[in-house]
Amino acid sequence: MSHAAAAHYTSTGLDSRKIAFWTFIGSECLLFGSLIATYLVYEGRSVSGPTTHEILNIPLTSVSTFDLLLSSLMMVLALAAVQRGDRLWARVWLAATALLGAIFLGFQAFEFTHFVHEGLGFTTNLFGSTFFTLTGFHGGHVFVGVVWLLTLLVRSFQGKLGPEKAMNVEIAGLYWHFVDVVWIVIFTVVYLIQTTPLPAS
Amino acid sequence: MAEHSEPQEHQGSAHPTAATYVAIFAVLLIITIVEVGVFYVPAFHGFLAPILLTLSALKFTLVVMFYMHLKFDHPLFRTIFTLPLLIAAAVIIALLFLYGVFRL
Amino acid sequence: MSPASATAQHDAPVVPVAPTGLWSWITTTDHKRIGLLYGFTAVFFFLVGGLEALVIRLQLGAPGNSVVSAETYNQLFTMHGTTMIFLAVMPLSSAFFNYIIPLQIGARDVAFPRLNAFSYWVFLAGGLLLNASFVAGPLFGADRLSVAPNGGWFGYANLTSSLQYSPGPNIDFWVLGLQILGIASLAAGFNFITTILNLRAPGMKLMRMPVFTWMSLVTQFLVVTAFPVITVGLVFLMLDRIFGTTFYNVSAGGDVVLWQHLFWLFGHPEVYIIILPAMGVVSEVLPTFSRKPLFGYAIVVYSGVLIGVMGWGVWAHHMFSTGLGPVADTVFSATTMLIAVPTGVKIFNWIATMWGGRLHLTTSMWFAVAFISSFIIGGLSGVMHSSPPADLQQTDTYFVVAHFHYVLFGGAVQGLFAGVYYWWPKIFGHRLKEGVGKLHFWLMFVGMNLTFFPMHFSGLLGMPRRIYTYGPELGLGMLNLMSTVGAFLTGLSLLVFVYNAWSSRREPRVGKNPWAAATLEWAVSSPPPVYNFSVLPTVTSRLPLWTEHGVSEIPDTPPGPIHVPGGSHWPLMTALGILVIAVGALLHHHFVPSLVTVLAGLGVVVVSVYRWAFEPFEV
Amino acid sequence: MGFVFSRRPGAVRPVSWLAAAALILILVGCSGEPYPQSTLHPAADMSGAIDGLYRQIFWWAVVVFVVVQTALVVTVIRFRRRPNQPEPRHVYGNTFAEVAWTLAPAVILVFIAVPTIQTIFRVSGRAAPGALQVEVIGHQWWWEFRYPELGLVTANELHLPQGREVALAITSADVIHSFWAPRLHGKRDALPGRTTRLAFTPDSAGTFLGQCAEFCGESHANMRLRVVVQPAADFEAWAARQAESPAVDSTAALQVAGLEAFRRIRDPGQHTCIACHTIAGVSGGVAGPNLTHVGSRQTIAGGTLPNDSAGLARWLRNAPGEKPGSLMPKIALSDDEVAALVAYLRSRQ
Repeated sequence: MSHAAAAHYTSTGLDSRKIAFWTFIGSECLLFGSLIATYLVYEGRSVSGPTTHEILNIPLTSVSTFDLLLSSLMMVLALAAVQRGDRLWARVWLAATALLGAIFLGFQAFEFTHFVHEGLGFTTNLFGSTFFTLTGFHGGHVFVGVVWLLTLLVRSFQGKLGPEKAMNVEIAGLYWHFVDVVWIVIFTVVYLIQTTPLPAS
Repeated sequence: MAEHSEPQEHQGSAHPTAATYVAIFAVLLIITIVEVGVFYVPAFHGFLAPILLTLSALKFTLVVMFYMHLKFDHPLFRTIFTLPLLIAAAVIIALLFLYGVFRL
Repeated sequence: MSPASATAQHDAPVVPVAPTGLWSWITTTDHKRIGLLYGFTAVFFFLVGGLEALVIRLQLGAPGNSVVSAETYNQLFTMHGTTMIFLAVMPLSSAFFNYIIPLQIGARDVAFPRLNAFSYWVFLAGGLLLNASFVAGPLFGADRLSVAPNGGWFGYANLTSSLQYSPGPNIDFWVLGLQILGIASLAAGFNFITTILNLRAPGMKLMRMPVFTWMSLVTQFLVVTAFPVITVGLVFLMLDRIFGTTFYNVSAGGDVVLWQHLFWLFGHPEVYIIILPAMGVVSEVLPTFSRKPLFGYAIVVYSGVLIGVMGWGVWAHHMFSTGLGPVADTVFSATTMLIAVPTGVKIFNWIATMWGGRLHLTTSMWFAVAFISSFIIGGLSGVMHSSPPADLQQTDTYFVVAHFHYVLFGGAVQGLFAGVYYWWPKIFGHRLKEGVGKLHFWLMFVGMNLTFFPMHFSGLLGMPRRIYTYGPELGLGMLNLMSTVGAFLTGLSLLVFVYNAWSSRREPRVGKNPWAAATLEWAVSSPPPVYNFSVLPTVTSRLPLWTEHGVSEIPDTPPGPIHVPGGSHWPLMTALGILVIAVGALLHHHFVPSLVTVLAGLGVVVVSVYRWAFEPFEV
Repeated sequence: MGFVFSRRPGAVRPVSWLAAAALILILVGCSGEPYPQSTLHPAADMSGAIDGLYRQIFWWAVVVFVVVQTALVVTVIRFRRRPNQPEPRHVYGNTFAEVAWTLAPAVILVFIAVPTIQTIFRVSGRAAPGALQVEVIGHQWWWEFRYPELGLVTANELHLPQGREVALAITSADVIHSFWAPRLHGKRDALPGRTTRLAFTPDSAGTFLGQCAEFCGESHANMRLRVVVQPAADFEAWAARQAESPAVDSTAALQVAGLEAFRRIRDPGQHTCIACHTIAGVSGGVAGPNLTHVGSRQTIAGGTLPNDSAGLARWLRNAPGEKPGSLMPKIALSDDEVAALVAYLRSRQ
């Protein structure tokens, strides 16, 4: 992207890309808001199983939540390293962030496969449809983030990620953290607060 | 370019240091452990939702304020993020009411 | 970088001139050219949607008519609504956003010129995909004119979500077309919010911005918040159709009303997305031709913002007949009535702007006055069905058809025509003919009132919407015939407009400010140079051209070199990739070809985005 | 509204013509009976309540319309440009005026909101105990009416006793429909998977037209209904007849042949009559309307064809031709078979 933008006059003194990106994040709030709302209004309405209690694995997901939180820490450290021109640590933290993102996707792939084996497919019931769509959308965002971070890593190895390009990393970081906070919400409302009534035993 | 009064960038001293970032992470981690802990303690089950929602909102705020720098950045960013966020929250709450998940 | 722009840079180090040729238009990133592309495309689709309306009116001109079949009729009214909203009125607004906003705020372009080009090409792709459905039948083993969308512009599930009730590709065209158009609108939304917030000339504070720019800002805010919701609703619909998920599947516990919530959560802000730009246009036209500043600028701006925010709290008034219960009915009725307050304020302020002025009754001004007049009628009928019991009788009848055509045709379309006549000399360097323009106006005004006013009565007397035929026993033949005659008058008025646009080519050239208007776009030549402003102006007033020293000197020739960004074809390539993905999804009944096509499109998108991100292009 | 725009003589004609047209329309709206599906001619308590509310709102709207359009028109005429006129004074606003015209609409809205909310709760669909229960089921594209207390099932024609409250429980067997008989009540959607309710008391006898008001697919326009409100005694008589199961008149050869055809017909596409239609004592299909008393109805084919020999014959020969997309296919029938079926079905009084 253009480095000239920073030198341009802007009425707020802010970088246009950052304003646009925050607008995009605002828009994403409504995207995930609608997905979460749908999940919640449909929770407990499935006419057949399996549902949350039988399927969701809290210990496993707690670990992947930890993983994603840690990646956010790596991300801020990466940005700080790029800003002060520290190429080595920029690469280390960027690589760590991407790696943790990939691990999260690995957890999700395992979780999805496991659920399918347990009998919960995409079309099995309302829970399956809403759960896979919501978490799938989130996973898709993580995937894009990992690709983005790897692109930055390559740019860094090409020597094209100096402090003057810090805005590129900052915006990738905003994206990454937003994906993280979405997971914070999903972890709570999907995994920890289960309103589905326990199946009658 | 001299006539606009807002500061150009807030980078530098205003930004939190690596130590702050690590400290925030520690807090996030502790909250997460508490959340999972609460989930497993039967005594809390009567009011699980309010506890967990509060804790999760706290985590959300910490990440947005510190990792996304909203606390230190230009107030414009706060406006263009918060307004849609509030709309999204209102939509979720309204739909939960309309579907009778919440009742007055 | 494209050859054309490279040449341009080579030849013109100091005063850039616009490159010429087809390639320069395909790769253009100039907001003015993109505005023109939006404008021409919108007018084209407006004529298409108008033709659909005329066939509809022919069919309904008499009871028991058989001009078209039931199935064709359903496709026509679906495509009429979808076309007019997404392919005609919204892009016509976009044409003005593109052309006018950078000029009004004193900028050389939008914040992201290539993203702007991308928005246009994606919009075009969506429009073409939707309309391709009229001729694509043979590809799906069906007749021509048999696979166009046929579920209404609102596409209520489960009629649309279930392959049992909508087995053909009709609904797929609609879903995918809307998804693509959503991408275009969202990209433009991010772009224009940033442009308006960040590219204002020095001194152009928020409360010095022209009202058109203000209303555009509110509109774009609604776009970026409302479109994600319909996107999610459409994703569910698509997943139900392609993979058999259960979102709207009643037997699995799914709820068909959820679609209505998601649709109208988007759909009501969408109404303001359509009308607010026209309100902005009128707020520019009235002061100019009254020779008087807008009355109560601040309250007009604030009420626009308030309409935008309150527009989020009224969606369920489209759903009173679903039986939400008396409490929810009361709440949504109250919020809906409240929104009439800021709307009424605007109308009073517009009239007060004219009061005491010196009214130049140009064609543009006539359209603006007609906008107010129609909007009063549409607003009052709106208040009528904000009352849920009354709505139970009026919803899904021609009364509602009358209501929203007074708002969207009498309001938005007439308002935008006020803008067409107003900004035409700025864009093309000469006026439209005033005499022909008046003929256009009166034909349209009479035609639209003759079309839509009787619909209030046909609706109240028992004519439901979306019916391809009705029996003579309802006694509604004469009212419908009046509407049909009016529709043809309105159609005729559009031909007069097209004639006016064509025959005005040789009208005398105009100077910078032919209407003696107050805002910044009139400070530069008509049409403006490719760089807009030879030096960035400094503004000291809300009405810079009506105030002494309201704006700094803008010399006719730039004092120094101006770098104008070159073109790029990667936005177009990305848009093409998205179109290929959509075509792949259309083939979902054939798994392997579908997957291959989707992946190919995805590949094009990924490559194009990377080339876009790393091509040398300076803003 | 437009007539006052006519500053120049040339503009008078179309505009005054428009005004005349508007006047005619208003007169049309006020005239009496020839509108069997009108919302403005209520024949039940609830449609009356809604009509009363609407008329209140309407007159408020008329007042606002006249005031604001007059202000607009007077402004345009009075301040149009004249020669040698000075530039107008630049006025930027007036706080008092702006507050006034913010408050005025708000006050009017209160006058509309109060009766609105009262009426919302009145028309919410709650019925008193003892109301006549009727289940309304929307199908593509016909209406099924069930009287659970009376054990009756009919189609497209709802019979109700005059002066007794009826409680409708409305749902759908396929897609969303909307039950609307405007002279009795506003519309209420028939949603698959949900039950919605209407309750009203018809106060005059007569036949009132209605139709589906939510787009429900190809033949949405052909999904009509009629409500026959009868004095209580007539309703009782009707219900008693519907509860019987008329036997075939064995002396009428054509009717006997029709019953036989009804049972036997199986076209090359394996379509049969009995798979879809119930006739008490003969068949039990449920995909189409119950035909036990089809001869007693005024119309067939979703209320679009008269229930006479000609109408029935047209329908039997080519159902999708009469109601596009109909579930009932085009069945190859001989002239004799059609005549026999018509005679048999007409006999099902």
